[in-house]
Amino acid sequence: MSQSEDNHIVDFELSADLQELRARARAFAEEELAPHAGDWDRKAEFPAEAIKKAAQLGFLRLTIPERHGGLGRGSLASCVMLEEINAACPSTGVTISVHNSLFCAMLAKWGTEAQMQRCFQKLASGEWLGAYCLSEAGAGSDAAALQCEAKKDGDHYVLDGPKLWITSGSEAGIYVVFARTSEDRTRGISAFLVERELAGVGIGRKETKLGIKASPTVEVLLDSVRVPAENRIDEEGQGFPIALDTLDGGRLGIAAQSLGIARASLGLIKAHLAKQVDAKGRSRSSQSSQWAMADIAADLDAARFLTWRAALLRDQKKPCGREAAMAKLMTSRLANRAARAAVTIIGPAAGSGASAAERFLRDARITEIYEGVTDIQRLVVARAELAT
Amino acid sequence: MSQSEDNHIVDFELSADLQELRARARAFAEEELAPHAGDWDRKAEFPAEAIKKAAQLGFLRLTIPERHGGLGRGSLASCVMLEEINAACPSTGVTISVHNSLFCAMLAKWGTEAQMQRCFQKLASGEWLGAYCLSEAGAGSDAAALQCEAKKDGDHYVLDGPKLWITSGSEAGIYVVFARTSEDRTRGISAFLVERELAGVGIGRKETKLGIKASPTVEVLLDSVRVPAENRIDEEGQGFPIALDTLDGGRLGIAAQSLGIARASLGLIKAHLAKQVDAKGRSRSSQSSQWAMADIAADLDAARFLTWRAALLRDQKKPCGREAAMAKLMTSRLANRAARAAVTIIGPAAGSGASAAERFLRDARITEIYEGVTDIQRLVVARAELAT
Amino acid sequence: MSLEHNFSLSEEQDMIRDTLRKFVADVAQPAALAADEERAFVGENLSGLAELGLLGLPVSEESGGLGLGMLSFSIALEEIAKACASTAVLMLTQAGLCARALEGIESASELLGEIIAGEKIAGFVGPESGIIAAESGDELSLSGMVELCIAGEKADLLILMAKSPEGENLLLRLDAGQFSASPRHSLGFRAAGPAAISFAENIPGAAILVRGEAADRAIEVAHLAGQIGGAAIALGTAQSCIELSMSYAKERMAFGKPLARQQAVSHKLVEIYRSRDAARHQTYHAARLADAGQDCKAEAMMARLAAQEAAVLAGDEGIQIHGGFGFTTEYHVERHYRDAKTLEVLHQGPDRMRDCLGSEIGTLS
Amino acid sequence: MSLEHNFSLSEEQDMIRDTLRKFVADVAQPAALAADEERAFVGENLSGLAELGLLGLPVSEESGGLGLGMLSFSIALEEIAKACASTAVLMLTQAGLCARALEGIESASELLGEIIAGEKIAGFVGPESGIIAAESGDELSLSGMVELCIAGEKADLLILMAKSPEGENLLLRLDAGQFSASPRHSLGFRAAGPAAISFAENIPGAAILVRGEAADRAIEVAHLAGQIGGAAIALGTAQSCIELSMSYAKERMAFGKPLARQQAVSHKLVEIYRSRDAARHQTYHAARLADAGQDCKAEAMMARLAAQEAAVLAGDEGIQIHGGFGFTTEYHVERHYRDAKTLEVLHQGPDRMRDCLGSEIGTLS
Repeated sequence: MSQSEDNHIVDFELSADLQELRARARAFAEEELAPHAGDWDRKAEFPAEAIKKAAQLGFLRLTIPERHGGLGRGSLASCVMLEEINAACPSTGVTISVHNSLFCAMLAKWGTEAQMQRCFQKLASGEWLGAYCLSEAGAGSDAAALQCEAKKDGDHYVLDGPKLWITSGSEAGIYVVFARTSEDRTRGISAFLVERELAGVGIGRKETKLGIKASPTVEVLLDSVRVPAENRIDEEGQGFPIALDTLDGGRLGIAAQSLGIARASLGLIKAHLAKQVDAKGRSRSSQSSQWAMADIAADLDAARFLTWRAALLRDQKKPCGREAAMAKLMTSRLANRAARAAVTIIGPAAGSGASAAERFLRDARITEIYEGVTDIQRLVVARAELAT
Repeated sequence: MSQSEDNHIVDFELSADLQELRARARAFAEEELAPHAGDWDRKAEFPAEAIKKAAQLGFLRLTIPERHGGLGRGSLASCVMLEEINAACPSTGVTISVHNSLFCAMLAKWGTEAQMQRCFQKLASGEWLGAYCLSEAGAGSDAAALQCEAKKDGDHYVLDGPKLWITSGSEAGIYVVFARTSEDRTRGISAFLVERELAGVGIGRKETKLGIKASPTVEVLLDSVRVPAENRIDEEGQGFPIALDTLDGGRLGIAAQSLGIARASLGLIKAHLAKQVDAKGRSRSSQSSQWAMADIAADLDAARFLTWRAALLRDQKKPCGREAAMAKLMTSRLANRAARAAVTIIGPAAGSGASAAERFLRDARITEIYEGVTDIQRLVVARAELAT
Repeated sequence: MSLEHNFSLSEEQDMIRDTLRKFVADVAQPAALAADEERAFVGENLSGLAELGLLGLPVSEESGGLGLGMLSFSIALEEIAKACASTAVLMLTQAGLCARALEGIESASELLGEIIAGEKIAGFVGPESGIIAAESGDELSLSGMVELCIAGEKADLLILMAKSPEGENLLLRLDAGQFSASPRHSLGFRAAGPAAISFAENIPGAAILVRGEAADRAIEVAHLAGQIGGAAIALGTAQSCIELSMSYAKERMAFGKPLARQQAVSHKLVEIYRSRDAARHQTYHAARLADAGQDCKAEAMMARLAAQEAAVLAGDEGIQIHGGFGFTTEYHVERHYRDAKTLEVLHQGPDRMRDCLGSEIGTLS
Repeated sequence: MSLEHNFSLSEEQDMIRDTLRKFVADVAQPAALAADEERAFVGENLSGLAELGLLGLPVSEESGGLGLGMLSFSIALEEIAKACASTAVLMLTQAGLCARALEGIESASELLGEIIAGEKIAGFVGPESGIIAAESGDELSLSGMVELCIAGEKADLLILMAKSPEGENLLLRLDAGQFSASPRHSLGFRAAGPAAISFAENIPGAAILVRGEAADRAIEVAHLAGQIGGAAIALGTAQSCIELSMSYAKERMAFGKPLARQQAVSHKLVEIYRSRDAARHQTYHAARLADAGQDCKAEAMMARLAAQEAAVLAGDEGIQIHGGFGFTTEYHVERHYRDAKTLEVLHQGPDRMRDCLGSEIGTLS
């Protein structure tokens, strides 16, 4: 046993500091998001004002290093904040998650000081949102199958090819784009910072979706975009490892989103059952509803610990691929189960849209898909288990 | 936020001290239990020698106060130890769990110094095992329906009526017996220390069971047993609160048992799949088996945290009814699911008894029944959720 | 693989299926995606079905229908729901719930004809909404409200099941002005005019069509049609998810081979196929019993539960198999998922159905 | 509630059921608990069935059987399994697997008669055991072993399906001395003589009964009988758990009322009833297709999967409903739970069945 491990003592409570962050995020979510989330969803309207407020409150610079004007916080803090935001509005949640977990945290870890200097001010202030361009029509779960090309041309690269399913793609000021610099399936991929304003960057079709409708998912078109070589992140060919590492963090963002959806759904169930009392105040809600609620409540607490454990490992710079995959695997299935249970229990009012339950049901569905579908999480966990 | 909460920092690793306890328990389980557990099961033979060794190693005095010769440890330590023992032999596991969690911890919390002085030496040395006599034929989940009578007679009580499903009943040196001192459904119940050697104490039929066959489950007969009044634990009428509080701890013991069974089942699956490689060492095990394994692995880690969280609360003397119920609810279902999956995946060799998987499947089934059936755990959680 | 025996149909049923396949391919399918997206009422589909005579499909010949019974009706609903569950649930509401409830009620025979002819659109409010109708003199006062009424937005009238304060069943007809509908942004059946309904004050007592035993009969008949017809709709959405997912999985390449050759994907397809298969057995069985005039309350509820569970599963797994594409509207599976889930909260919910099933199989006796 | 239509039986089938009910009540049921506990082979039950002529039930009349087909056979197995699944799985092994595999093989006609008459007990080893039989001169060398062979402990001979190293199917008969059986302390079917089997060296080449197409046919027939018959056994254990749990829940009082009046318990009963109902539809459907000579590979596999899932669920919930009593042997449900779960690892496992179903429904085509 190493010396450092001697200091451990199991503790499931958040530090005062994180409790305070949680309270601030919850207040923001309840005041600025919850009253409007239904509207944004119905109109598929990006919550631009709310994102600005989030920036003012510091939620967009959580993972930016302090020396660059950020709060220098890590995955655990992100998860705590994101659960709160997602419990009100998963569309806003994924917007902030991608910005923090996929973009800023990635740049803080892999970027050069010059790249950070150039980008972080705008990212911290909310002038820029960050977006993450990995997926393509033919490369979803099989990300290494990507075809977007980056051809070296002097001290520039020329990027060509469309990117699909880009969260915040139409709202972002900057993208990290993964593109092919050689034919090797995985070692032929490199990562580039691409400003929205560069010539040849365009926005393609916007997807019409089941849920998270206030988060625009668009095609980002790269048509002979000339990107200076100093925009390349890390070495040429390092794109795939960067993408995978970043996805570990991103998965925790989605795990936190799932926790938020599950908690909100549980809250809706509780509120519904609490109303069902007889004249003497005794509950007349059915056992079957109460039991379903109990199962979800237990699993939710457990899933949250699983998520925090992975986040803590990541913050400690320990391997967390297995743990992050476990967290996303469990939380995303739970979010869907909880949201479906809420609709079933609440009944016609949920089906008709009079309860937020149906919105959470629709929003929940994406958590099993993006940043690695459920089967990919299982694959990661299974490989890790069989390797031990 | 209170001052004391400021010290919290989330941590999912055990302290060095508990890691050391875990290592000792694991070594004991692997050396003294695992090689014999199958035999004990087939012969329905109480592992008397192994229990003696457990006593020598201190596992029977874990929850006994230090001033009475014990180790003065609490629920978290118990859970850590019990998971290891149960991963080898759930029959031994429940024997030690009942002794520690239901008897010794109960006496340490509710007994008088004189009662402790009189009992703990024998309980610590293993001369006495403790047993817990609550259930009756007509009082299972509905424990308050118990009928065993305790009539005051001068400075004695006279106990009458059979107790059913008493774990270790035939092996124990001392029982805590819950009996009726008045007609009030819950406030009419009192708790008594009853030495096995008292006149009128008898052992009735031994149950033939699906699993945990090496842990004798017997009827304990009380036929006009005269018990000195000083053997009453706490005040008259306090029996039911004592029983419920003790069950919170007992539930954690069963949660730890469930974790042990689930972990052992996962281990059997891993070992089976690890054997399935082709000539080049590549896995040729099926995705469906691997995926089932991944789901179980994720849920197991989560369920363990849920259990530790409840144990920690109990050790901190905070309310933990909801949390202990959540832990037993989730872990016991997981143990059954994992054990069933192990049998399915391992196949005919498991069905034929050539793998320990079928023993764990049979043993797992009791975890959803004793110390509160699953629906009772759901009831406890649902009530707590609706009260917040 | 064969689908014969329990699934074998009469010539007449085959004919209905063929007619409908053409209608679906020409009319319902092409409009389904946009109608859902725009929440546009598919009234033209309803007219089309009326022209084909199919809104009288399960109604007896004496009452002006085709008298083809529940099995034929189920087959029709399943076929339509494969393309557009909104159209199917409208057909169920007109032909299965309203029309069948009105059968044999003399004062409603003209109305029944208009519904079958597609001249009037009726909303349906079942007993699960718990509406109480208190009579006072010559007027009725209705208390309660309806959260989710199919066709409510466009309904010319409502067929409503209420109870008197004393607990007697009443079957009511409410005409324009006696109720008001607020269109709802519902989870599913978006092209079926979903709306919340509230009631006007002082409704004339003549709104009561029948009461007592005659109302009991109407409620029972409509309930059965709702359970079996709802099951059939669920089968259709499930079937569509299976077909869409199967062909997607065979075409989509990932990790160098078609998705369908990943065991995990193939097993998902197997599981949704199996649950749809079992639910179809239960549905056709219940329909056959109903057509034979046998008691089939339990069978109908089991069919509905199994079919809607299969449909939600098929939608859920269908989306998962499609990955990111499945989350977008244009691949249809997300719509089926929403419609299937909405079916679960329409009419009697699963919790209450299990309570009733408990009585039926005798746990409570 | 009615069980007609899909579940309605012919007079002949009713007669078989009545005969068996008497046999079960008089013979199988009273012995079941002790036989399981003592792992005592229920050979007398097998003899009893032979005396009733029922070991030839699904065997064609030309081959000396009753020629009553798979539906009748399923009904018989279900009825017996309600009391004693060990007896049922023995009957399946003798009458369904061994006897049907031997049908039409001239060199085995005497053996077939002896099996039907209960004079010889045969173990059965299916293709899933992956036995390879290499021929060298006039001798055979068998590689592989069998982990769980029903009747193995008492078998006079084995009917074994093997492959040549080239992949040709072979049907073998191994007599005493050519194999050895080690009795196993198995999870379930404890009274059915479960054993592991290993093979002697240098088995005479004459052990090969048929090869090639004739062996393919035998394997196919036996496989189908195993799937449908296994499903029927599962239905029986599930049914028994439902009946036992229902009557327990109605009698047992807790919190001042019968357990069955707790919604959670009533819903558990509803759920196991529903899954058994669906599985029975699938089982009878597959059996009817088989009897009509139609392809029903997929249907048989779906039936087996559904029925064994229903049986494990019914056993699991049955124990839970019984609480502490359910964990003890004398309440029977734990035995049904073990037998149901063992069925799942007997013959083809669920994983492999799903693979095959994938091919059948076309995910892999």
